[in-house]
Order: sequence, then structure tokens, then C-alpha cells
Amino acid sequence: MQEIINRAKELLADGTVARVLGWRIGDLPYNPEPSYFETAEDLEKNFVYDGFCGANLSKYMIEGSKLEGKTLVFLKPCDTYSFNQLIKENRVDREKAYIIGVGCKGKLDVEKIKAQGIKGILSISGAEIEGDAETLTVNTLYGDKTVAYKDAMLERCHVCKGKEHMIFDEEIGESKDTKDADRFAEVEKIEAMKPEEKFAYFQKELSKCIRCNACRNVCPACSCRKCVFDSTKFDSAQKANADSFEEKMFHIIRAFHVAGRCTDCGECSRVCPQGIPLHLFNRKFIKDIDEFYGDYQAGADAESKGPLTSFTFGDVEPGVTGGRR
Amino acid sequence: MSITANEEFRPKIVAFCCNWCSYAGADLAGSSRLTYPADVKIIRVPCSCRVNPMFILRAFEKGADGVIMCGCHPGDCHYSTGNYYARRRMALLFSMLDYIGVEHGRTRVEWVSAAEGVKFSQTMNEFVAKITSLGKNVRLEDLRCRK
Amino acid sequence: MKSEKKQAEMIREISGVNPYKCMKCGKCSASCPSFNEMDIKPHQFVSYVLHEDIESLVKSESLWKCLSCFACVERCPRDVKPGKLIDAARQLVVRQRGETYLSPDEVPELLDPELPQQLLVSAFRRYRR
Amino acid sequence: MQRIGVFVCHCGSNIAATVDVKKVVEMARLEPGVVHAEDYQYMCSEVGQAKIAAAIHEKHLTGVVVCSCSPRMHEATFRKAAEKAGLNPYMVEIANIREHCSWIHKNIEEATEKAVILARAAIAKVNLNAPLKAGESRVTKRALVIGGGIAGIQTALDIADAGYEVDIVEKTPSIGGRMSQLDKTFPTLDCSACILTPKMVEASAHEKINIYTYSEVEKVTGFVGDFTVDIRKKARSVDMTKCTGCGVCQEKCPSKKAPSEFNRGLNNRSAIYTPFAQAIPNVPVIDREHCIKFKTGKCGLCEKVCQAGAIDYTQKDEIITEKYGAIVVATGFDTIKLDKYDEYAYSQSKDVITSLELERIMNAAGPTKGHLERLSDGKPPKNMVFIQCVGSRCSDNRGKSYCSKICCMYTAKHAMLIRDKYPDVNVTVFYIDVRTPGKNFDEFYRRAVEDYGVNYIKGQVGKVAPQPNGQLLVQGVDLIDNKQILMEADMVVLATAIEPDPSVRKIATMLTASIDTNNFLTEAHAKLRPVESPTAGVFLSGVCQGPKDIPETVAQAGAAAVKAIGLLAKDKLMTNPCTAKSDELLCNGCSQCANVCPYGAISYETKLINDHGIREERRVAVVNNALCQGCGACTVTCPSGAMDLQGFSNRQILAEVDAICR
Amino acid sequence: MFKIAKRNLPELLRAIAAEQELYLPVNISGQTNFAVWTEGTEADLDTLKTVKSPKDMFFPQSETLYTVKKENKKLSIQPEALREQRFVAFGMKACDIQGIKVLDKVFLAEPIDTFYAARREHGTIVALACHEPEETCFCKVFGVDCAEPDADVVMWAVGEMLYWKPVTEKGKALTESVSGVLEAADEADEKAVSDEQDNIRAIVEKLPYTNLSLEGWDGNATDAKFNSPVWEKLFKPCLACGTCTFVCPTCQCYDIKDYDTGHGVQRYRCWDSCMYSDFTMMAHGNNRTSQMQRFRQRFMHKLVYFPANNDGMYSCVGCGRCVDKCPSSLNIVKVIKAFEKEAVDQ
Repeated sequence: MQEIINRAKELLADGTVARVLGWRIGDLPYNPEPSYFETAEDLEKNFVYDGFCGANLSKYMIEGSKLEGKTLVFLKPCDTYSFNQLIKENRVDREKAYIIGVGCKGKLDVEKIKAQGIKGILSISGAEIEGDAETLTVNTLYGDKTVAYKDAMLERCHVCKGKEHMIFDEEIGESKDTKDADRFAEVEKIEAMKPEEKFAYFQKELSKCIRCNACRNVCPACSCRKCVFDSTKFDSAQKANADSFEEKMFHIIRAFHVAGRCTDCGECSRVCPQGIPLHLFNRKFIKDIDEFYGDYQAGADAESKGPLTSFTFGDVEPGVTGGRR
Repeated sequence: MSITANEEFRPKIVAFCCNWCSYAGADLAGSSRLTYPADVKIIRVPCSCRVNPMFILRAFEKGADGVIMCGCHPGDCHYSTGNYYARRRMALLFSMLDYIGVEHGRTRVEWVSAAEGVKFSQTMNEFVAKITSLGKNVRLEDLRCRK
Repeated sequence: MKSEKKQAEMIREISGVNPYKCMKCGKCSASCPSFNEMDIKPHQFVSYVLHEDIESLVKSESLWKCLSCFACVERCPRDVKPGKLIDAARQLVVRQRGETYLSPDEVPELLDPELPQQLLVSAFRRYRR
Repeated sequence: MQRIGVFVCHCGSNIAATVDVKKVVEMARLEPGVVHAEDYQYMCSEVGQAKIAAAIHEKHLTGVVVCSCSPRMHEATFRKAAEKAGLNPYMVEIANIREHCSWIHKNIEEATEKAVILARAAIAKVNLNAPLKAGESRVTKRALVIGGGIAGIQTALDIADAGYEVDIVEKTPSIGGRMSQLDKTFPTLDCSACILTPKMVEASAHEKINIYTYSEVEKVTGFVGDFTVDIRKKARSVDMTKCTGCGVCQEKCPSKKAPSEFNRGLNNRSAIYTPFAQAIPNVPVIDREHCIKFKTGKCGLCEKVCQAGAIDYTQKDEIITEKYGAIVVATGFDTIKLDKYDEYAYSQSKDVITSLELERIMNAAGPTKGHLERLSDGKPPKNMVFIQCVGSRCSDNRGKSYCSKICCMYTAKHAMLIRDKYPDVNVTVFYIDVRTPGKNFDEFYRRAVEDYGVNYIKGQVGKVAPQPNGQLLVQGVDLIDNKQILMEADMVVLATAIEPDPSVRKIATMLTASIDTNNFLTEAHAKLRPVESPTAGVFLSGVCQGPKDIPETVAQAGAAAVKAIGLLAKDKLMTNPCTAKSDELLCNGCSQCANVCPYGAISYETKLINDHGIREERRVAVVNNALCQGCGACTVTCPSGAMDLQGFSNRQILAEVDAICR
Repeated sequence: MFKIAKRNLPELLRAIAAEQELYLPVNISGQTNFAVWTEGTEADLDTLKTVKSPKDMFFPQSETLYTVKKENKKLSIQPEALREQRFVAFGMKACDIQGIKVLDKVFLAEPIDTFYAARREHGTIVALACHEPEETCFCKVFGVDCAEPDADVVMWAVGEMLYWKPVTEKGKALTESVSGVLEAADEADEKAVSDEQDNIRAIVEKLPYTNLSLEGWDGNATDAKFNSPVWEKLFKPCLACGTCTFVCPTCQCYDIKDYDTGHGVQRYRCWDSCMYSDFTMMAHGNNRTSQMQRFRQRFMHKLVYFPANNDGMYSCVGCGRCVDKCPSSLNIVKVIKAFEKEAVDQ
């Protein structure tokens, strides 16, 4: 981490960048927040990069691109896909960003730690970016506990897209491939269900939705200035799930709007306060796109046309695909 | 307004037809007096690529039991490429609806040319039969819209 | 006839060739170094498979005259690749012989250190699978 | 709130027999916004239209719904009627209660209920209609033809004859194109130059035609009726106004090692050159790559010998900016490269040649002065082999999947000419199929076989092997005899596939005209609009659209000219008002809409936007109404809903959905 | 005081539900929220905090106010009936109850919100003391004692037992109706409860946020806080989602919307969030144009404007849900600390 801080200080000092976009140390062991740093002192004192820095900073660069001068932004390998996609859609300015690709060994989800019955967390060790801790030691009001690093990882890290940064000016730190699950296993499980089981499954999950819009607002693909669900221009504005239809409508349309653009960064599932596995929608589209039109990874580059803005003459027919398995 | 006194299920079906092929195909079905059930109501759109998934979900929300989209055959689009985009969009949308448990068969895409009055009427007959067998759409309706 | 049909399907499956793509240009036969030795000519392989007359193909001289030089595969303008068809037909024959073919376990015993590796691999390619 | 009038047509008994029209009127009255409803026998009749006009005046209607036959039948009629009565024509909607209702349903109750619902949907839509006005744009009465081959020349002549100014842009130093390289033409065996040269002269002499040779299109902006084009006039190093075309400079030029493009590199030309004797303009250019003066600074011989003082080494490329109303693309073709077909030994032997090279050899002005001889040793050939479909009809990645269309005929022509002029030469043609659809085409081919004794063999050639003795060993197959053939030949001629001239890619991009996977320009409709590009105002002439022979090219050139003339004849273009429109406040500038627009109608501008008090520079989509055809592809691609289609807006369609499902 | 063995809890719940509707924390696909009890529903009393606060029971996320019916061209209005059935809110925590008191200030002041008032009137609150407070809790800062909630009935979970103490008349009536399943408590039980309370309070002292200072935050702090440059830095990570407001037990802003059912219009209200860009949007636009202003509004409201209008009562209860749930790890504690730091820096 010190290497990252030192490099940031250098770039700040030599005027390459006007500010640094990184993570600010939290007041609890697991809640650093995305933040700007403008001084070396602030960086030295308050910058943190550890296992809890799951937040994808790409989307902050939409606003960052409007600021005077360059912003140094730290992107993990998976975040770089989002950044590329944002470049493709002209939502961020490549020239305004100085990208340091930082290493990642899997990000942690405090909810997963708490789900193991651990409460009253006072400190956590093993989450540091240095070292290769396989276990987290959690000091709590109710005694010390341990959790395997793997068991505390975010869902997305189990299906990690890889260690490579897709775009960067320089790279610092080693990454670890944490993939130990099949990306589409969950989707396939649902696909194999009977229609009534599928319906019951999603009904149960989506009934938890409180329409806080966290999934949408954190999503780098949901970068609309005004979402159709907020806009009064159509009859589509919704503020609450007044009926169970609306939560489905919202999530289906949202997934459709990001289809072919979603990089599968997993932020939606990470931030959902009700723990809804929202990535299952996006991943279904990704799986279908891969199967119907050939493998496609949004954000792997900043130029190619997406699968929904291109076609081939021999594409599969809609009627046929709905019933395939 | 009640049409028939008996309790027989009459599905509500919305058909989106592109102006250049399928709407003309429906016209031809009409002028050839090829019947299909009155449950089908056609909405004219310039091209199948004008059909927003939102329209389809909206129809279900408001109580439609089936939605069908018709366009020019791939390669014959009046705007050259519109139906290719529509085809991708609908392939993905329908697959998603299937995935969340909406009965497969409530949605359909059919390419109908201006000369295919017979196909249009056949398709509609089949589709109405299919929807009738599936029964009322309860998985995607907004209960507030029930009378 | 039914088994014939199945055999034709197997050949198509093994070779991965779609015989319908053939436009009957004859470039395969024009390129074939063993043409004169063959009773059924390379361009005819395609129609035999297409007409599901695998029996004749399997019994033909040609089956064992093909050198697997793959000139026809290289030059076929339609990706039909008759060489692959004949290769598949051979495999069909080998498979029909049942258990008599070489299995990988037997290889070490047969292995002669003097034997060129390439020959071994090509033997495998031809006679196993 | 709209004030809507609903007019229900009986259509005699066509509607009224199955639909209770009175009931439809009664139910329509209850719909929001409806202030008037009536029915009539024939709404499309004079009287019916008068009723609509009267209601518009008396009830101050702002919207009209006509429940009648298909809008494809009478929408225009009713819109015109409304317009006459002072209502915006786009405030009229049709409920199709005939083709979609009365004609297909038998039960009166069912049909009536459906008619009511269809009327309701139309009313719901009209409630959200907004008056639309067709835009107007000026038409610049000048056409640009890109490419100066037979296609371009013919198009230019036809347009110019109609009285419009035409500019031809040709990248080589002379117009004439591929046709000028041909010796004879099938099926009549006319001398190519004899029929082409008069056309070239006519074009150059035409007062309405202006020819830019040695020039290329650099940039295109604008849209149908109003294109602005930058043309780069490459430095010719010869003053066109002074040169008399005497040719002394070419004779004296000491640098004579440049391969002649015109002769397909079979011989050389001087550094200062005109491509061929009949070149138009007959003004040479200096090929600066090969000119000694440009390479070393010394020489200057041409300047010394030029009595007109036309040589100007200081000339620079010049950019000419001109406005055009229509653009015709006539970029033509080239033969494919043969490096992937090494089995034919093209790269190994000088005596394996392409058909186009044979044209030059046969031509009296060609490298052999028209004598048929081997390029390796100059000996006359005894045995010649022609191989068909070289690179055509290949679905592998080596060649082209399409049929090049012209090869069967020109090969028959070559074979016939050779047998005619050199009866002792044996000519063998290996073919897959002989394709001769065309007037007098099959007769022509049969003459080659029957009257001239050309040996046609059904089968392909697998390999051509140059022998140490200079002969070519041809290994082929005769599929009819089921025999492999090994024969020695003195020359082998390859009917090489043709492909669009590579320059077309750049031009297509500039014009936002779409091209297919083979780089042929796409037509607006494969059957019904074969000479128009989907991009309005851009027309296609000749092989740039697909393989063609000369008569077809000339026919298409004429058709493209007619289309262009049709456009230029208009003073103003009325644009379709049902176009897409982007809401600047909602637009993200993400470019997805432009990706799906088939007409290149969407561009992006950075604008100062005032979004409820927040002022910022934003990149936003702008739709060009003259180009947009109103398909709506962009509206669905736009995630924020910024892009909407006028006349078929999101809210209008949703209102129809709601009304139907109610 | 009464008691019941934890294993007999279903009996108690059945007894309550026999009389009236019963809401209690239930775990549904991994998340615990208040839900209606039906036979077979398993109560989750171990999870300290439900994701959504229990304010839903008194002030639902969306509720219909009235319906306009359209028959031909005539309109008729059908008002929504007020709540008439009694219900029990079982297992609420001290902080949540403080939240309801905050809502009372808003909805029970003139003009009284009849929908809310009817629910308050018909609801009986059965509270549960917090057995194991967590690191995100800071109720003590707002004067809440989680060992002794202020409710109709208070419960303590100690070992295998659940202790039950009726406090108000409503509570006593409820106790009466379920007395068949309760046992009377003895002195040893009293001792166990007071030990539990001591225990809880001792843990509360050790919580990381317990000593958070509210110095400088009161009804008079508008000028001092409103124009502070701290906001400009603080809001930056905010995603403008509504998570904090929707999990908050005191946020009370709502929007009123119409839904076209095709045969009429349902007018309903639903929670709104001051974090949303269209919050209080009017025809001219929005009176808070930047996210900084919206962010500031939320905390100024909770810590300054609300106390200014409600006798010093803060509209934060220290439940820590926003600390738990904010996607960018922002929360009211960080806000308070940032100002504390600013004061120190000056």
C-alpha cells in the first residue's frame, strides 16, 4: 500500500495529476469510502487499499472527467472493464484520467463475515493487500473469531475475470486469480427449474427489493443522466414497488438496458441492502449473448460495437431460443 | 362491456406489426377474408425495431395475456437492418422472461411479409390457441389493473 | 438401409463435413496424386456420402489408396474437404472391427525408440479415435 | 386536452354488415377528449371528407380519428382532407376496422367490441399527437460522380444531358476505367476502345461536365440535397491549361522503368506519362516516385523540351470544396490478389496470367502490340489453358463467396478470338459451370464450342507446375469422363475473381453508405431500390454495387442518373416529419443510437446545456431530419429514452397498449 | 413480570395471532425483515437489526390514499379505509421505538395524518431488549437505553427464557389475552433480567461509537453548519441512492403519485428520498440542484432542523442501519465526526 501512496504523492507533486481518486480509511475496520485526495499529507494519513476496497471507482470518473486537470484513479483489474465501457460510451474522458492498475487478491464482503454469526466487530486482520493471508482474524466484542479469506470474498471474486488490467497507465502490485466457481453455474441452475419454480424464486428474491436504487446508482453501465424510471417524460417513472409487477419491470428493464454493456462487475449485488442476487439478471443476458452471438466481454476494449448494436444475418430466432436447453 | 355471457376465457393479445410488411400482411389477411380470433389487436409501428421491450412488459402489466411481434423477413426490412436489431432484442428479452418464470409461449416473434396474408392469419390462430391453453397471465400483471 | 443412413451420419459427424456444400467443381480430383489408383474418385466421395451409399465406399479400393496428403482439403474452395470424408470412412471401418485396434495402453510395448514420432502420431490419427 | 372528432365509416356494407357502427360512435363519445362522433356511408367520398371538414370547423377539432379501412389505403386521403380544413395532417389517426376487423370476424358482437377497442386505441394515440411539420431543405443542383469508368461516364452524361452540372472525380490521370483496358467486348466483339472513346470525348466536351482526374474525394459532410465535398486534386506537375498533349516529354523522359498500371505491370512507362494514347484529358502527369528530377533534383529534361512551358515542378495538391445535391458512386472493381492461390503458379511463371492481362496482350496498343505470345520467351503459344472460377465461389477464406459473373463470357470471348486469329492454337477451358444468362450470351458460348472448337472440360485444375523446359504442366480433372488429365500448356489464363475497388471502403465511410462483407455497397432495398444507397442522396452505379458486365453497368448507370436527376429536379426536399428527435436534457451522448442508425442520420455535438439551472457542456445526439427515415431503431437503443420517434412516440405507443389492454 | 421458555415461543405467537394480526422479524432468503406471522412462520429474534426498520408497519412504503373510478365520462372518488384491526409489532428494538416517537412528532401533530394515527392507535408494540449490541450501534448517543425499551410490553431474552413485562394499558391488555401461555416470574427471574440489563449496558459502553459527541448539533446550529466547506468534501462518495433513507427508522418524506389502472386512478403515497435528484421537484425544477445540497439536507434535517422544531429531539436514533447499508460506506457518524474534526482543526 505504501508503494501506491508514494507513487500517488509523486504524481501529485510533479503536477501530472491534480487529485487522486482512491479509498479513504473508514471509522470501522471494513468501511473505507471512495474519496478524493489533494495533498500528500491526506494521502499518507487517510489513504487505504485493502480487501474491503471493493468499490469500483470507474463511475466516479464521470464527474472526475469534468474537473480541471487529470485525476489519478486506482482501478482493480475488473474495474478497468467498466472504465473501458465508459470510454466507449463517451461518458469519461480518457485524457482526464491517469490510471494506476492496482493488484487485487479478491475483495471482501463484511456481510459474509456477519452471516457467519460474527457480530460486534472491532478490528480485522488479514485483509491487508500485502501478504497472502488465507484467514481473517476478527476481533469482536464477543471474542476473537477467524474466517477463511475465501469464505468472506464477494461473489464476483469467485468468478473473477482475471488478473489483467484492460486499460492503465501503469500497474502496481500483484493480482491473484481467485476464480473457483463457474460464472454461469447459478444461472444454469435457475434455467433448469420449472417455470413455476423460477417464478417463485424470483418473486421471493425481488419481494425484498425496497427500490432504493443503490444497484442502479452504483452501476457503471447505468450512467444515464436521468433514468427512465425517474423521468416524468414517459409513463415509466416509479418510486416504489407499489405492486409486485413493478419490481420485476424495474429489474428486467434495467438489466435489458445494460445488456451487452454490463461488464459483470458485480457492484449491484455488492451494494444491495437486501442481498438480492441482482447479478443473476445481468449474467443471464451475458450467457445468452455468449451463446447466441459468440463470446463477448463488455469493456474488454473501448471500441467494438456491442452485441445489441450489431447483428449477423444468421442470428438465432427469438422463438427458438426461448425454449432451448 | 360484456360480449358473451358465458365464463369462457378470452385472452387479450397485443400484436405489434411493422408498417411495411406485417401490417400489410394483416391487411391482406383481411382482404382475403382469412379469419382469426378478435382477441388479437394490432398496433402499427414503423418497423419491428421500434418495439421497445418496455412496450411488451407494459402490455403484460396492463393485463395482456400474450404479445406477438411481427416484422419483415430478415433481409427484407424496409429500413434494411431494423429487424435484425429487433431479432436480437427480442431473443434476449424472451429468454429473460422465460428465465424469470413467465410461461414460454406468451411471447412470440413472427416474420410476415406483405404477401403472407395466409401466414398472418395462421400465426394468429395458432397464437390465440396457445395463449388460450396457457390461460390468464398472472405472473406479470399489475393487480391494480384488475377490475 | 437404415444402418447405411446411420453410417452416413457417423461419417458426417466424424469428419465435420457438410457434403451439401459441394458445388461439384472437381478440384479435389484434379489435385489428387492417387487419382488413377482409385476406383471411386475423390469428388465422388461426396456424392456417395450424400446418397448414403457407404457400403460401396467402405468396400472401395480408394479407401486405402488415399495418401492423406490433404491436397484436396487445402484446395477445396467450398470447405467440403473430401480427404476428411475418406479419413472418416476409414475410421468407421476401424471402429467396426471392434476391439482389434490399437489402444493407448499398448503403445509403450510397441514403442521402438527408433520409430519416428511423426509416424506414430499419424498412425494414431488414422487408426484410432 | 385535445378536442377529438371520431368518424366511423360504414364502407357500404363492408364494415357496417359486421360492425355495429352506431355502437362504435356511441362508445367513442365516452372516451376522453372526444367532442364529436358520427358515422357515414363512405367516409372517403367527397361528402364524407366534407363532413370531417365541417366538424373540424364547427367543433374546433384538434384531432381526428377515422375508423375505416387500412391506413395504407386512405390515411393520406384523410390527412389531406384535414389539412384542407386547416388541421395539421399529423393530427389524424386511422383505426383499421375493416381489414383488421369487419372482414375477418363474423360475430357482430365480437367485431363491434374489437372495433370499439381499436377506435379507443386510436383516440388514446391522438390525445398525445402533436402537430408535425415536414421540414424543407434546399437542393444544390449539381451532382458528383465518384469514378470515371464507363459507369461514371454514362451516369455523368445522362445527368448532364438533363441539364444539371456534374463533376466526375477520377483517381487516375485519365477517365476510361477498366473498360479502356479491354480489347474486345462480348457478345458482339466490338473493339472496346471504339465504343468507349467517343463517350469519353463526349463527357470531356460536355459543357455541363467537369472532370477532375488524378483527384480523390477527401471529405464529405452534409446530407441529401446539400453535400459539401472536399476534392483533393493531386499535383500533376503539368499545367493543364498550357499542355498541348504533344507527347514529346514522354518520349524524352529518361526514366522509363515505372511499371505501367494501364498494362497491368506487363511493361514499363516513363515517369511523365499519360496512361494510354486516348487518355482524357490528354495531359500527362509526373510520377514523382520515379521522376529523376524529383528524386535527385537533377534532369528537368521534360521542362526543357516542352514548348508550351507546361511543366511545373512546384505544383502542389489542391483542395477544391464544392457543394452537391446528389452523389453517385461508381468506383468499379479490381481483380483479387492471387497470393493465396499458389497452386496455379501465378507468382512462379510469367506465362500464367490473369484474363485482364490477356486483354492487354491481345490489344494492339498493349505490351506485345497485340501479338499473342508468351511473356517469358516471346514465343507464340501452341496450347492454352483457361481456368475458370479462380477465387470466385469460394467459401473458404481464400477467395470470394460470390460468382464474379463476367468470367464465363469473357473466357468464351478470349477462346474464340484466339481460335479465330491463331487457328493452330489449342484452347482448353476448365469450368465448373458455364453461366450465360444474357441476351445472345449462350449462343456466343456455343459458337466458341461448336464453330471455333474450343475444348471445354467440366472440371477443375488442381495444380499448374512450371517445367524446366518452360512448359506448364496442368493437372486437372474431367468429371464427365471421370479421368484425371495431365497436359502441357504454353500459357495458362486465370479467370480471376473481381472485387470492389479497395478505395470504396474509405468512400463508403465518408458517405456513411453501408457496405457488405465483400465490400460491395449495399443498396437501399435489394429488389425495389437497387441503385440507391440507404443513405439518402447517394446512388450506386456499376460494379461497386455487385458484379456486372458492361451492358448491365451502363443500364445501372442510367438508372442511377435518373434517380439523381429526380432528386436534382426538385427545388426543395420535403422531409418525412416522423423522424427521431433527441431530448438534449436526457441524452448521454453515448453513441449507441448512431451505431444502429442505417442512414447515418445521427451526429454528436458538444453543446452548452441548461439542465434546470445546471449549465454544462454536454455531448448530445443530433438527428438530421433530412436523413432520418423514421425506423425507430435508435429509440429502443437509447437507455435514457432521450431518443423518441415523432408520430410514434413512446408515450403514444404506450397509450395504445394501455387502451387495448384496458 | 412474566416469562416463557424460548422453545414455547410458537405458542405465544399463536396466542397473539389468534386475537390480532402479528408482525415480527422473519428471515426470508437470507434477510430479516418484519413480516406477518402465519402458522409455521419462524420468528428470527437473534438478528439484532432488521434490514428495513419496522416503521413500515405504521408508515408503509406505499399506501393508497384514494381511488378515482371512471364510469363513462363520470368520476367517483372512493377514499381508502383507515386501519381498523388491531395488530402487534413483536420484537421491536429500543432504537426503532424511538424512531416511532420521531414519526409521531411529524404525523400526529396538526394536521394529523389519519392513516398513521389509525395504525398507531391499533398497534401494540412488544419490544425486545438488545441482547448483543453491535459495533454499528450508537443509540446511547441519542439517549436511548436499549436495555429498557419504552414500549407497551418489554421482553428480555436470557438463556433459554424470554421475560415479558407489560408496561402500558395496551400492554397489559395484550398480556391478559395471552396469559394462558405465560408463567409468572419470580425474584430470581427479576435478578436475571437486571443482570441482563447490566450486561447490555456494559457492552454499550464498549461500542466504538458510544462516545460520539453531538456537541454543536442542535436547533440553533443552522448558520454554523449550513455553510461549512466540509459538506463539499463529504458528499463526494454519495451515489444518490435511497438506501439510507429507506432503511432509516425516522425518515418520513413521501411523494404522492397517481397510477392509471385503465379504469380509474389510484392515488397513493410512497416513501421518497431526499437523496434523489427528483426530490421535491417542481415545475420550475428543483430547489436543491446539486447532490451536495441534497446530502447536506438529510443531515441538517436530522441534526438541526428537526431539533429546532421538536424541542431538541434529534431525528436520528442511532440504530446504525445506514452505517451497515450505505453502498459507499458513508453515514451519519462520519458526518458528525467530520465536523468534530473540523472543530478541532480550527
